[in-house]
Amino acid sequence: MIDVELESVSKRFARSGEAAAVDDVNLTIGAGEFFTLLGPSGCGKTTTLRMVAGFYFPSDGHIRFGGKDVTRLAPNKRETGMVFQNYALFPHMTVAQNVAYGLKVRKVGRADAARRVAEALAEVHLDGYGPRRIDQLSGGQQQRVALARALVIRPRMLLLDEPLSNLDAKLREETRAEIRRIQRESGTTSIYVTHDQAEAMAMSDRIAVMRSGQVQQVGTPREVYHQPANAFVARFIGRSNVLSLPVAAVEATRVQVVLPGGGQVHAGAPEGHGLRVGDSALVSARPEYISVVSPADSDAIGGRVAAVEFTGMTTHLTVDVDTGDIDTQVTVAAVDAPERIGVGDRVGLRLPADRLWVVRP
Amino acid sequence: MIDVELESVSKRFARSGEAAAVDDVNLTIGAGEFFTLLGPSGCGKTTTLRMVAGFYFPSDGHIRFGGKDVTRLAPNKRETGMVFQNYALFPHMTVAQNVAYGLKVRKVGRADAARRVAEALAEVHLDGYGPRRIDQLSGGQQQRVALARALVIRPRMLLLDEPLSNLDAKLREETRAEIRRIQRESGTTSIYVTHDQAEAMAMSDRIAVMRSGQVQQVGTPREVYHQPANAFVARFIGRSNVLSLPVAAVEATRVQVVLPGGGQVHAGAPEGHGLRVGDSALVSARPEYISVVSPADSDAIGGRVAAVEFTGMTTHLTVDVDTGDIDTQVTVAAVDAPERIGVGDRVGLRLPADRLWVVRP
Amino acid sequence: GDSEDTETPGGTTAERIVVYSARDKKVTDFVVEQFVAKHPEYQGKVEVLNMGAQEVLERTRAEKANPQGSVWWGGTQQGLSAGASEDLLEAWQPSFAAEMDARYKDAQGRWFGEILLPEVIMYNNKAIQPDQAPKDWDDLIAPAWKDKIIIRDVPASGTMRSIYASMIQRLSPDGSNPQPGYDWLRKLDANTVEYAANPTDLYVKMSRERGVLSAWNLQDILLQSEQSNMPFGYVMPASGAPVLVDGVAVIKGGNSEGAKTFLEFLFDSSLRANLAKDFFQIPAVPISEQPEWLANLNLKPMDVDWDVIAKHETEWINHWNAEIKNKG
Amino acid sequence: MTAVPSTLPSRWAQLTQRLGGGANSAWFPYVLVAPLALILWGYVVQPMLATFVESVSEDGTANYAQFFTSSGVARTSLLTSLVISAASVLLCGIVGVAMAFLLKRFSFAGRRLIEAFILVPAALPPLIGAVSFQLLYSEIGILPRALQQLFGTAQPVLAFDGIAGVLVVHTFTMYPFFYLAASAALAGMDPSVEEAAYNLGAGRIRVWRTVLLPMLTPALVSASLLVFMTSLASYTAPLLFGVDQTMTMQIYINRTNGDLPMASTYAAVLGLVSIAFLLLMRWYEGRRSYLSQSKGISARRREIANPIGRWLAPVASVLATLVLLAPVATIALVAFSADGSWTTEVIPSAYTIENFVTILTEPRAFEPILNSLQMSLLATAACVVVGVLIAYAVRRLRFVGRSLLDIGVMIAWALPGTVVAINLISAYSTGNGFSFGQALIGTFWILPLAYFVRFLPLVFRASSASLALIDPSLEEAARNLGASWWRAFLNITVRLMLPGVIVGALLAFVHGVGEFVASVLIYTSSTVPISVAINNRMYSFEIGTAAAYGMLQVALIFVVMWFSGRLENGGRAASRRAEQWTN
Ligand SMILES: Nc1ncnc2c1ncn2[C@@H]1O[C@H](COP(=O)(O)OP(=O)(O)OP(=O)(O)O)[C@@H](O)[C@H]1O
Ligand SMILES: Nc1ncnc2c1ncn2[C@@H]1O[C@H](COP(=O)(O)OP(=O)(O)OP(=O)(O)O)[C@@H](O)[C@H]1O
Ligand SMILES: [Mg+2]
Ligand SMILES: [Mg+2]
Repeated sequence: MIDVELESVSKRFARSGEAAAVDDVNLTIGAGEFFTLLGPSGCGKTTTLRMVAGFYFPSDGHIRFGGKDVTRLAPNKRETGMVFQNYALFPHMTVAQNVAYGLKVRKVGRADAARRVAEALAEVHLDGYGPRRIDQLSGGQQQRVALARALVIRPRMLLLDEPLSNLDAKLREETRAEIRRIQRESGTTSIYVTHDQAEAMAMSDRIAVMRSGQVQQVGTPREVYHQPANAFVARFIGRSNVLSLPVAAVEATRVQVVLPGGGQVHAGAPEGHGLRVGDSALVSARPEYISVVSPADSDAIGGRVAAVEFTGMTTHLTVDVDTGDIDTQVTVAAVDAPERIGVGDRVGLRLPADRLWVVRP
Repeated sequence: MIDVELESVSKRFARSGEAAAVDDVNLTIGAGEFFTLLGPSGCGKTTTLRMVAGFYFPSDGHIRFGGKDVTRLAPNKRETGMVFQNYALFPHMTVAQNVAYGLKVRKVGRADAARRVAEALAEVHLDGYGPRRIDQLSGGQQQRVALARALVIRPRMLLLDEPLSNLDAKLREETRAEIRRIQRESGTTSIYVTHDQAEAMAMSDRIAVMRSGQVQQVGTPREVYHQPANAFVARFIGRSNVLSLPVAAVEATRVQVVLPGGGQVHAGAPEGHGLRVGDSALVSARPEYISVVSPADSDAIGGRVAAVEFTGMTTHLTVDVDTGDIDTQVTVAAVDAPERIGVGDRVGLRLPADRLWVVRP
Repeated sequence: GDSEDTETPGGTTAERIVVYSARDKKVTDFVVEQFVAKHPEYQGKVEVLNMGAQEVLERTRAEKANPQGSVWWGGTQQGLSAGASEDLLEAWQPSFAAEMDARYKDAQGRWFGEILLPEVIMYNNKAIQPDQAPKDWDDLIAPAWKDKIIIRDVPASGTMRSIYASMIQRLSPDGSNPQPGYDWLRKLDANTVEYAANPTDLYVKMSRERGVLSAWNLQDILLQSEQSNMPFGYVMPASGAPVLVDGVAVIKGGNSEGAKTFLEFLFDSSLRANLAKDFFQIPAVPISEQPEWLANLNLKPMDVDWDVIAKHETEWINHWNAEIKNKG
Repeated sequence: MTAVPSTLPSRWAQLTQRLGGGANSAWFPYVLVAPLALILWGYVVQPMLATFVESVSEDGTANYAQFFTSSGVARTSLLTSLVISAASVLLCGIVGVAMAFLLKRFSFAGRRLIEAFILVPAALPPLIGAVSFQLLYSEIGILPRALQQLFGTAQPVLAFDGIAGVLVVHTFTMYPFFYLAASAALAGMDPSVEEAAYNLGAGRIRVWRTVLLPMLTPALVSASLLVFMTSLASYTAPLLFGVDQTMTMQIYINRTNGDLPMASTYAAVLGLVSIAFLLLMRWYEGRRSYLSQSKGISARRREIANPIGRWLAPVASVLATLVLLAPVATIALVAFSADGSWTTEVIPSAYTIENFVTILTEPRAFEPILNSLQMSLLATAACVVVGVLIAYAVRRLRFVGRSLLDIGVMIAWALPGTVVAINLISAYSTGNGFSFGQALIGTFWILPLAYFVRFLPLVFRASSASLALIDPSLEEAARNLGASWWRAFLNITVRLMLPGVIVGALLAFVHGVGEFVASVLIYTSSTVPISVAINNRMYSFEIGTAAAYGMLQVALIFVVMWFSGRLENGGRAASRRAEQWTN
């Protein structure tokens, strides 16, 4: 069942003579689905969310909830619970009063409301902070109050605009599990905006990748990760090396490309890719699938390590590949004795045959 | 050379009868060092930074810059450039005016200032946004203006309070490289607050891990990752399994512990660990070092997969270990055919001999 | 509020009388008390609203469409004439009209003079000995009195306008050549240290010796010195005092029956006598028993042609205001 | 059942949905504004237009031509009025903002003392208040005479006179407009923005000039408007200090002359000048309207001690307190002095409580006080309801005619009270649609109505300035949580505006209690306001009893201020209590 539908929705801000902030967006979100908007800063995620919540009217297009046109429905009739990117907490209320506001509006009894507020605060690890003034909280604590305030009313639809951006990894993980649990239990349709790709991957049923107000790709996490629609998506979701390689042979759903070292390898391709032999194909190769081998290895691409970055679990190597002018970046799992390799070392890289994917420009 | 020194600094907020927000913190930060404060939400990072910037006076203790006591020096005399957690942009100025403010204060010539503003905006990928009003920017764009405003004045010291929290991974990476470049070139001492552990690992010279206002450990990224001082640090930095295992033999810098399956393995330990045979030691085991083997394997710990989480590069398995009541969580590199393992499958886990570390409680 | 008294069910038929008064509250309270004693049917039905003379005119004028007041009590000849010409006042012939000098009433009976206000020289008797006080108007412009005179500001005060106009008319009986009068006023202005904003201000400043001489009406001088311990004395100018008429009228469209009853009472001769005795009023209608001060007054009226003044007053005062004030 | 009942509810639902939830739709502003506009049209604009018609009734625009001839009184008066008004704005701005800054941003010995008395000037009864200034600072005043005695000079020393005297009175009585607006705005401002400026190296003065003042723009604009218009329409001060070439004095003089068209012309010009100034300020503010863009809510800054002024501060506070209290003390002095005992002496020579006995033993002594209290409270309540709604409409909603609405409200403030009262009398001496067919003249209602019309601008401006600082996303958050527009408006927006609204209401109340020029034309014997009672005493030169009444009025206003202070602190007290639980 379709719960939310955006039909050719656009939003142009009156006085900025520039391109539309949201440009002809079509999306359908199923009931109970956890849907994520992903995209670079300023691509129109917040604007889209605010139109769904009813704070902006689309310049064009329609928004439907369960088939009913709500394009111009008042925000308080939409039964959405929103976490604002800037929190929008009520400064004149305590933490508990902030969280209780939606319950009060819904005429929930006093005792019941108190219990639910306490529960919601516990869910975001703010037990005991109820009587505090908002300005006596740290940034992350304020963000959690905003989250609790939206969750406590168990809305029909959750709109979350980077609700965890100011939390530490540990808490973020716990909180996102909590959000997911609540969402699943109540079957709440959710639209989620995040910058954290790992978060988007871990939580979402489907992801829409946006860029400059336009939707680039909609798909499950695995689809957008492994079969990005275009070079932008490939590069934006996780790290990816997008190499331009000559096509040696074509099939319906894969092509054979020529590697810098001269070897050939198969790469998956979307149906109707339209490539022909001799064309140059853009091939996406995820760093974690590229293995570091001896530079002497015959079918490996040789290169020199330009940078080593330790990130805890993995170490990122940036390798300047000998042949061609492409910078290839490689991720090596930390268990592979990362301290062995340093800047300036020569390494060999091997591209995985079954993990390459042809993308549109 | 020591550039910043915090000596027994505490901060209690007048009216909140609670524990101090910052509690007897001692830190020394070298000139040109990139120092990171890491810790859970509400642990006192912002409060510490604000004391360094001069917006709070410590309730106790002293702050010195290059040996000079600045505990009560006016903020505008400290020559620090701060990115506020809440941005604190001047709403009555355009983007360019915001960025130019510090230059104007420093009486930089008109043409020179305009050039530097344009450069700074380019550095944060906001070219062309100069004449915009602040309320016409997205959240991430505002954050970048705040960053540009602090960077453009090339301050003697940079104080960055989660300056990248609202940026997407791609931009965050580029921007942090930019910050690092500027910081290195000008040798600016920097104190950085972040929630992103990967970011902290990748950027920092040293990291201080805080908890409830107290410093838990100060060390290089590798130190805090591989040799966490206590269970809190181990769990907070990256994911870690902290297992309580009986001690079978002790040496000066390592102990032998008994695994749930009955096997024994060596674990590194800090000098003066004080453990004796028969004691129960807390051992930290990083998920990415635990390998998944056949459940039939003799020296492996058996268990059942409780959850599988796809995060792009890696897949996280949560495994309920058979023996004992400890939940052990395991990370498997995505290249290891993640789709093979599902919830409910039985797996065997092997702990790495040389990657275990004994932590204090 | 006692508006509930206005409709006593099945009781007397007397209607409420609303009096707009520019008289002192003490006077009005005194008179109303006497009035209801004599006309008990009006017990609690006489409402006196005290305000300035100018406000009475403003209010009556504004309420023309639906008059709220019945009696206009206290106003200069000019104010009352303005009201009459704007058709705000009712014409009638009261019993006392016959005894009244024609100069003191409207020919069509729309207003009647109640009291006479001789304008005299006032001085601070603590600062100036009676024998050293100026004896006549022309003494006021002597250089000796430089910065000793204080004048209630002219344009906004009916009294002062009349005095100043009289001074001009005195030197140009037909009003055709105001210049000698202007010159005289310029000299007076030179001696004037300050213009007071209102009577209160004048009294305060006189008593505190900001200035020690003024031109003012006799009644108020006597009231202040007798009742408020003010150090004020007066001189009846040798060349005569301009005598202003302060009058009463019935407001058209109000409760005219009640108004007429009230005004008839106001001219009751024993009341006149009491008012003369206690409030230093000089009745416009002669009374039989004069109090001592009145008998000894030997009032010398200046011969003023009010018609000439009525024609030129605005022009003269505007000229004074624009060209003479503070320029002497 | 027929089809009617089944379709009715749905139509009804549609209608209620439109009315209740349509706050976003393009026509919502008009639904909200239409009744307000009607009220303004009926009670304010229409009567004002009548004034204009009157001004051209006799000789067309000839009267207006006088304002362009160089020698005329008209032009001089206009210029004098403008100069006085501009100077008053400047002086009040400096004093008021400096006071707000000192009291809200610093803690020093004696701060509480000044804070307790800072609003005393606002409580001064207009008539007797002006006299008290005269008794303090003019040629006959206590201060110059005391200095004269001290130095043995021939003339009083440091006496204020003429325009300088007017400016002293204006500064003293009107700086609360600036003080209140600026301190409400300072309290509502995100302190981290200020911190950011310091962090970038700006010194205190620079931060003021480049960050704080611009951020205070809405508050300053609002205060400037009120002060400018109050000065323009000010009557008593020029009167007492003998500055008669001002617009208001000319209006009075021309009315005395019987030249009604000319008087109306002056009134109309006064209105036009005010409108011009209003438009100028709107334009200026519009270019600088902003909203705090910070994320989350940052902590209020702790007040810090200024090291330099630490010793100076207590002395200065005592001095300031003396200055603040001097006029009230003067009134008290008069109230307690025996008649005629105070002539050339610096202070009275004999004292008595006779004046208080007199007014308190009078049969209806308290009636004027109760009347004023009742009528001002009524008017203030109406001002709050209408003023807040109009402020919201003008600031937050986009609709055609926003400026007109703004002008409509403010115009009543710009015109002299006499003119407003006369307009009201002409409009309501017979019944009309806006009074439900009743003639309001002669009833109780005309006075509260006059106060409402006159003092609506005070509430409107103050509310509007504080609304300018409130992030609209808070209202959005409330709506998102299911609150209807009304509910969100009432318990988020209005609650956050409250400091400003209270300030406005307080000013409206105080002015209502002191109002004289309009009241005297429309009061009835059952609605004698305290100002008329005072004036009657003044008129008969019972200055002592007048002062005694004045003291009662000061006391009344103080009680109300104290209550409103508690009201304002209510929210804060609640959270303070909340804090105690956490201990
Ligand atoms: N003005 C204040 N009054 C009282 N308590 C405060 C105040 N500001 C902060 N605190 C408390 O002090 C503690 C530390 O706050 P701080 O802002 O330093 O945290 P933080 O480490 O920056 O957290 P976050 O990552 O969430 O921003 C928190 O528990 C917070 O609730
Ligand atoms: N009120 C406004 N007026 C004009 N332009 C605006 C306004 N609000 C947003 N924009 C512009 O519209 C674009 C989309 O903004 P939006 O806030 O939707 O971005 P976003 O995807 O949420 O970004 P972020 O991740 O940085 O929050 C941005 O380029 C922004 O500058
Ligand atoms: Mg956004
Ligand atoms: Mg913080």
